[in-house]
Amino acid sequence: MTNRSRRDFLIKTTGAAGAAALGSFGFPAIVQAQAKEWVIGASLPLTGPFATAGQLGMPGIIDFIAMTNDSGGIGGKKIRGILEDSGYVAIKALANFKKALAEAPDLACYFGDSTGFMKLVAPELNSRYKIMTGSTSFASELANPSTNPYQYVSGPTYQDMFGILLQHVADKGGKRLAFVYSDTEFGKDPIAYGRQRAKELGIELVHEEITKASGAEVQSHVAQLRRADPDFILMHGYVTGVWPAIIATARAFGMKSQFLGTFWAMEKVIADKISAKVGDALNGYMGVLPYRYFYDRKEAPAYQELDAWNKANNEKYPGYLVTWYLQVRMTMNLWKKAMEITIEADKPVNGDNLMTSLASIKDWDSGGFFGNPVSVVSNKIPQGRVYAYNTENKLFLPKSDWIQV
Amino acid sequence: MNELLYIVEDSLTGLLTGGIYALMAVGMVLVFKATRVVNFAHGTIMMVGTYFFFSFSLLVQQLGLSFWVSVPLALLSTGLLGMFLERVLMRPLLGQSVFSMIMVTVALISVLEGLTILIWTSDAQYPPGLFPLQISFIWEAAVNMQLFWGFVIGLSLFVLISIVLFLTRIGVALRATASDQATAYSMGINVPGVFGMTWMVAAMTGCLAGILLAPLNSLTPSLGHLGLSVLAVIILGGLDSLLGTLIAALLIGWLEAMTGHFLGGDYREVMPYIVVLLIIVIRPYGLFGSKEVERI
Amino acid sequence: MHIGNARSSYQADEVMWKRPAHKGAMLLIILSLLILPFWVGPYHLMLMSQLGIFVIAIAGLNILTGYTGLISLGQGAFMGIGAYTTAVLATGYGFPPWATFPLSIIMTALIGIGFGLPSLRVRGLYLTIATLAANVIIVFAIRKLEWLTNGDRGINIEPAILFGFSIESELEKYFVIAPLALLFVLFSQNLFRTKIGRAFIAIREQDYSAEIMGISLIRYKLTAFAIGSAYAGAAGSLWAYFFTALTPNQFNLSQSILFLAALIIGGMGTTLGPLFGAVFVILVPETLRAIAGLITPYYPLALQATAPITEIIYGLLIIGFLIFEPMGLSAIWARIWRYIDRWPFTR
Amino acid sequence: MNSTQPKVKTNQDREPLLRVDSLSIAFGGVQALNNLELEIQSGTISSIIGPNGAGKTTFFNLVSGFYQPTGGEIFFRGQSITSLPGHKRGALGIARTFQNIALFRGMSVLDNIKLGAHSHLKTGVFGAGIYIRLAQHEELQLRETIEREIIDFLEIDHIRNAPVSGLPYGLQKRVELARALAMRPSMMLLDEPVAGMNREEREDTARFILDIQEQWGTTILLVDHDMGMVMDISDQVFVFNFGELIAAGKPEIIQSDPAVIEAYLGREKSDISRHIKTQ
Amino acid sequence: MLEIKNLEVLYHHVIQVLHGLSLSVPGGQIVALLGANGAGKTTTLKAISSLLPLENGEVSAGEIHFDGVDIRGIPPYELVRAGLFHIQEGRKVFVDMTTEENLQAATYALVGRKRVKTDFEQIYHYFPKLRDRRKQLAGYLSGGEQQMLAIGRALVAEPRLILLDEPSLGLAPQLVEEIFSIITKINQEQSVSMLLVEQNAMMALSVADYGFILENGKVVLEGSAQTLSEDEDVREFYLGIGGHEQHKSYREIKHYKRRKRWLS
Repeated sequence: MTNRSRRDFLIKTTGAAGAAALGSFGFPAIVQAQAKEWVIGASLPLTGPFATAGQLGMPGIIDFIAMTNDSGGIGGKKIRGILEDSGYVAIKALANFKKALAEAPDLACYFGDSTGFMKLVAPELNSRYKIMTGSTSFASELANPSTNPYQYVSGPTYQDMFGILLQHVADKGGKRLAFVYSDTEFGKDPIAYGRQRAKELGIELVHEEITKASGAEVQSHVAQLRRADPDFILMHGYVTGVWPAIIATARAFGMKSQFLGTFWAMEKVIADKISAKVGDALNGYMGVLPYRYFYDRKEAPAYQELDAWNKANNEKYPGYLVTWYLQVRMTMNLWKKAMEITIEADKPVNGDNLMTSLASIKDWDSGGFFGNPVSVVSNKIPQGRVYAYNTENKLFLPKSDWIQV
Repeated sequence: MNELLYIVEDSLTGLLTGGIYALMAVGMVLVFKATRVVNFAHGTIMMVGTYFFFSFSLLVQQLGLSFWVSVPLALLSTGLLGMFLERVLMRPLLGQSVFSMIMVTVALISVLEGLTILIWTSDAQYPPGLFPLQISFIWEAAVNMQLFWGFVIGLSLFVLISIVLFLTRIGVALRATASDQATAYSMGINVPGVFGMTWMVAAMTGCLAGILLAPLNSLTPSLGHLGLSVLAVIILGGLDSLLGTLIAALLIGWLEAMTGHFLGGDYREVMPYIVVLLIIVIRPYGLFGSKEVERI
Repeated sequence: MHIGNARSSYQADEVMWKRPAHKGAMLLIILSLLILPFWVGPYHLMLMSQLGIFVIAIAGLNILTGYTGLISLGQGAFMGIGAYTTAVLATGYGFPPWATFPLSIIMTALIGIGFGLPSLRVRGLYLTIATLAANVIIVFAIRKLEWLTNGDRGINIEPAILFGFSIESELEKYFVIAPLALLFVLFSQNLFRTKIGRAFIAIREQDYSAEIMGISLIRYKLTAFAIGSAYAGAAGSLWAYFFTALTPNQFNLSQSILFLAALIIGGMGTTLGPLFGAVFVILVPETLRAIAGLITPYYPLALQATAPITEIIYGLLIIGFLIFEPMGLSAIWARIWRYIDRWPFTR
Repeated sequence: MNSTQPKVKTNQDREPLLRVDSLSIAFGGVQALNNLELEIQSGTISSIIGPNGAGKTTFFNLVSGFYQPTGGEIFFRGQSITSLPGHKRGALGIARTFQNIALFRGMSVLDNIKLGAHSHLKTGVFGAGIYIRLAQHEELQLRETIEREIIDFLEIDHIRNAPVSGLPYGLQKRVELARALAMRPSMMLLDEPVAGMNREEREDTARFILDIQEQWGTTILLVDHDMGMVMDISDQVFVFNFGELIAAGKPEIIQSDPAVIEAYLGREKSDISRHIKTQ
Repeated sequence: MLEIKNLEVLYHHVIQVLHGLSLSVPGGQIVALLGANGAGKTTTLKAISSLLPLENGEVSAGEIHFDGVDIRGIPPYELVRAGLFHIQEGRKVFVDMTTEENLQAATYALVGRKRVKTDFEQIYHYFPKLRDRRKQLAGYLSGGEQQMLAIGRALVAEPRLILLDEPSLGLAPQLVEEIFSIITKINQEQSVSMLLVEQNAMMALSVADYGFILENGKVVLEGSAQTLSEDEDVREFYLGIGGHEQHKSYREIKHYKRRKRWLS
């Protein structure tokens, strides 16, 4: 696809969404429903505290649609996207969801922007809408086919990540542990599990520090941490802000603790940006990532394909795609896989069948996103790897092999 | 023993933070003194000023100049913004109810925050600190030198403003305006000019407070919300008393630190509001404010 | 035509809608509220239901702020109290809607009275700040009372069951919310035909003068807080059943500011103000989103600009109305009616 | 209106309607009223005169409950009302008008007058909101009473639905009088009822005041600078100067009191300084 | 020096206070403006000095000429700097500033005219009491001293016309005497014109050259101070002298009722 065609595509997808939004004031829903394409909806946090992740993640879904349509769509039908900004406000995302439904009652998939939205939409999803829904969230309770039969997680859950990291701490002989997390649903999700898991592993949880998701007063939080004097500090519930400042300040305070993090706060771009300001404070920062980093694409044909496509279509492509992009892309890839299985089995495309297909994925070669072939277990893919940031070569380097939870 | 040290350490940090709060609050107090309007958007103007600083710091870096050059540039542009806002939004409402003016400042929060997001996105930015992130020990208590210097600057500015206000002719004009607009007018004082100047100075002090705060909190469009908790400071200080504001700022800084110490960090942010509510119920005119006799 | 005055009894002069045109317009609106839902899709039905909830909350704020002059930045949090009361009673104790709804109203009214107490000592600016503080504190309390509210993780509520029907679809929800909204607006309107409403306005206009008339400022200010909060409680209870899931941040300060903005835009102290305001704050982002959809092809960043632009537009609208039309859309509406009334004689 | 007051003037030796006992108030160290003692008999028309700043309005504010005295007591019908909140004094039967018209500007004339009757209505919040039976009945009843007894009486029927803010000064004063009348008061405090009026309007107002007193036996206490009217219609005149009562008595006596002439005119350099409290 | 023609003033866009008021103040003279409370005297002064917008008032019609220049719409501080000083009713000193700071505030009136002066000897010459109290907060001055300060501020401003609103308000008679004698002195020595609003009509007419009497926002009578103080009506209504022979007593007014029924 050339720049020209990418532009045309954009006109078709989002432009249509706008026109439909205006048009839908005038026509009954029935008339609009006769679509000859797969419609996927998405809410992305393009504004609000996690805007950076949303803005850099959005191309993940746009490129997915373009690339899939370039190669003939799914089952012969093209995909149309209805994308909206949620501002990381769960209720706005819910409104977006219903709006997408009004426009396309046979929505094939929805992409949610947050743990909050996924929980908000779950009851109605179960009882009425029955649409396959993925999201940016790795919240633990979403990966539960009995309570959340239409939602899935495109990697391990936050609990799983905590499990991996705590195991690492135990292996390293860590005795004193502290949690630092944001006061959001996102931040609090795995904490109860973490407490219990630390106990089981014989690690003393010496301190818990709750902060704002952005713009927190780092100094005072670090003062508390310094007193607790933990060997390991596990941070969760952040994307671009707070966590780097906490590490930098802690280092300035002379703290030697090992910092650990989870998926969303492991982006190289952020780590580089901070390191340019504060030197090598972030050196050794460690966390779990379900995927490969994009620079590690030797054994990842899917990454090479993305690289090639972006080189051809995106004049601003810096040669690197952020982890958030990969997450969005993986979520869509899982849906596409489920679609293909369903269509191949010649079953009607609906939420129930898609979720059954998703659950049937076994030893799937993800093209290198995941290190090893993966299976969907309990609506999630419980695999991940421990990486640590290295300020010298500005890369997150693997510290473990691919771990199956 | 350790616990005592920690309390001392936290108290110190709290008081130092209070110095920066004082710098944030002084702008609100000045504007209130002169115009009887509590500027809810003061924190937001501070935030915008800090973004100015951030942008200028990138610019001067490209030009190969010292980043210190960006400080006066940021102060000046924020000052002009303050003056502009007064001219365009406040002046048309002169003589009308104070409620309208206050609501305009509330609305201004939305406008400025929206503009900031449009221009700089809501991504966290890390403008350079005026002072390096460095810890010193006073006795055994750790002190963040950024905070310390922030306190020193905040306090000196506070003193400077007090001197100007009480010992110069300009101060006389401002106090006259504060005391009675109509009479100040009939003394030949350019009252709208005083308003504009007050807004300018307030915006500049806000900008400076933001520059000092940003390395401690990182810079996001929500930095402005700190301005709302500074309401606690000015209410506690009695709205128009400079000395009261200074003491209240230190007190609130210290109380926040103690709340953080005893109840946990997440309780800090609600503490100023509880103080506000208590003050309003118990002593509405603050610690140092004067009660007005109503004329019928 | 409003030239002569040919009514023959005081009762006729005290009716709510004095002109046939008004009656007609009212009838038309009610009729369209009955027919419209079958025509529009579920998304617009959702907006209409949300509109109904907003109208109730803003009508409450109108009583408190518009009529009584007690400026509140806490209506969002009061709605939160109503919503959480309903959620806790319904999920924790299995209360049915016909019990949770009134209990939420009572609960919110009581807490509203509590936070209204500062109004006895202070007014104007101080009261605004006090309610702002109340908002922050209430939301914080909801978050911290995890054993009751499940904190930041939120509560899910089962659909309401009324007369054996489970109210689940947007249409069903609409037909519960819309009549209630109408009732609440009528109730508030009736208040202002009697001594209660007059006392509120008197307090706003000149509280010392009101006191001389024998109006107890304490009693009526607290009553205003109670009614205003009760409305917020009702709106919150409906909100809980409407969204079926609650998180504390749905009720933070920006919600309160939005309500106040809607009231200013719609027209404070006017009957139709809350309606106009609610329509406006719901339509602005919708329109912007539609426009963003249209220009995205030419300017791909439009999607992420809608939210900040919405903010800016709200802000500018409030400022614009305060400077140029302090009585809001209602004043424009009245001007249009006046023009129609005198039509053959004006220009 | 169904005033409880008898229509004949009460005996002079009975307990006065209003009595203040060594009433004092200071604002920030300045003594605005100092040990004031006065009595007002039921059914009379009394006036307070004195230069601006003499404490006349302050006295009204004390009687109607806006200010708390720093010393002394106020008795109404023999009962101390010193610490009674303002709205209860209104309900007891003390009505007043204000120097700088304090009407509810956003409301119509009718609603303003209806507000005066506030304490006589019983509607509760729920009754009001539903607006049936009692509430409706009461409102209609009130409307009728006001139309018949007040609007008609004060000749303001042509403006009853007009918003107050647009009315000329003189009419606003009259509406304020109507509102006070709707309270069915036993005592009315009128603060400068004819200020800013021309001779004709003054005559009207004077006539209304006399009629109110005559029809309902309402006790009237007024403050005004129009000596002509004050002297003509008052049964009793009190003269204030610098927060003190310097003279009291029948108009004829007051008119010739040198102290009064002195306080008001301050021209001749006689030894009037003994009356004046220099601060 | 000052010429007003057909002035009309509205408050809040609706309430009309002045109805076509016309008056003039010749140079070097003291002109008294008399009338009952609410007649519009203070409003007239505020209209001249452009202070009306602060109270949501506006001049809706008419002309105000100061030295032949139409001054409507000129901001108040510029009028002051042009030599038109308004001493407001109730003295309005800045209570939490010292005497000297109060005087200093008035030096803003000299901006653009001459070098701002720093010593206030001339003022202390007229009001020696103020010299003793110059470091004291103005709020603690007595009423008379405050009035002196208010006039002192006007002197600092070196105006050509002073609008003086109720200088005798709340002052003891001897003080009123003193204030008025200084006013006359200033008028003569500095050749400042004055427009004097005063309730104490007798006092006002004794110092004024000319007078206007206001009723309901209109001038109903004017003349030299001499003529006015001999006018029977003025003597009765404003000076409180003379009987009511010409007028019927208010008690004698006929009680007639125009029974009008709205519905019947």
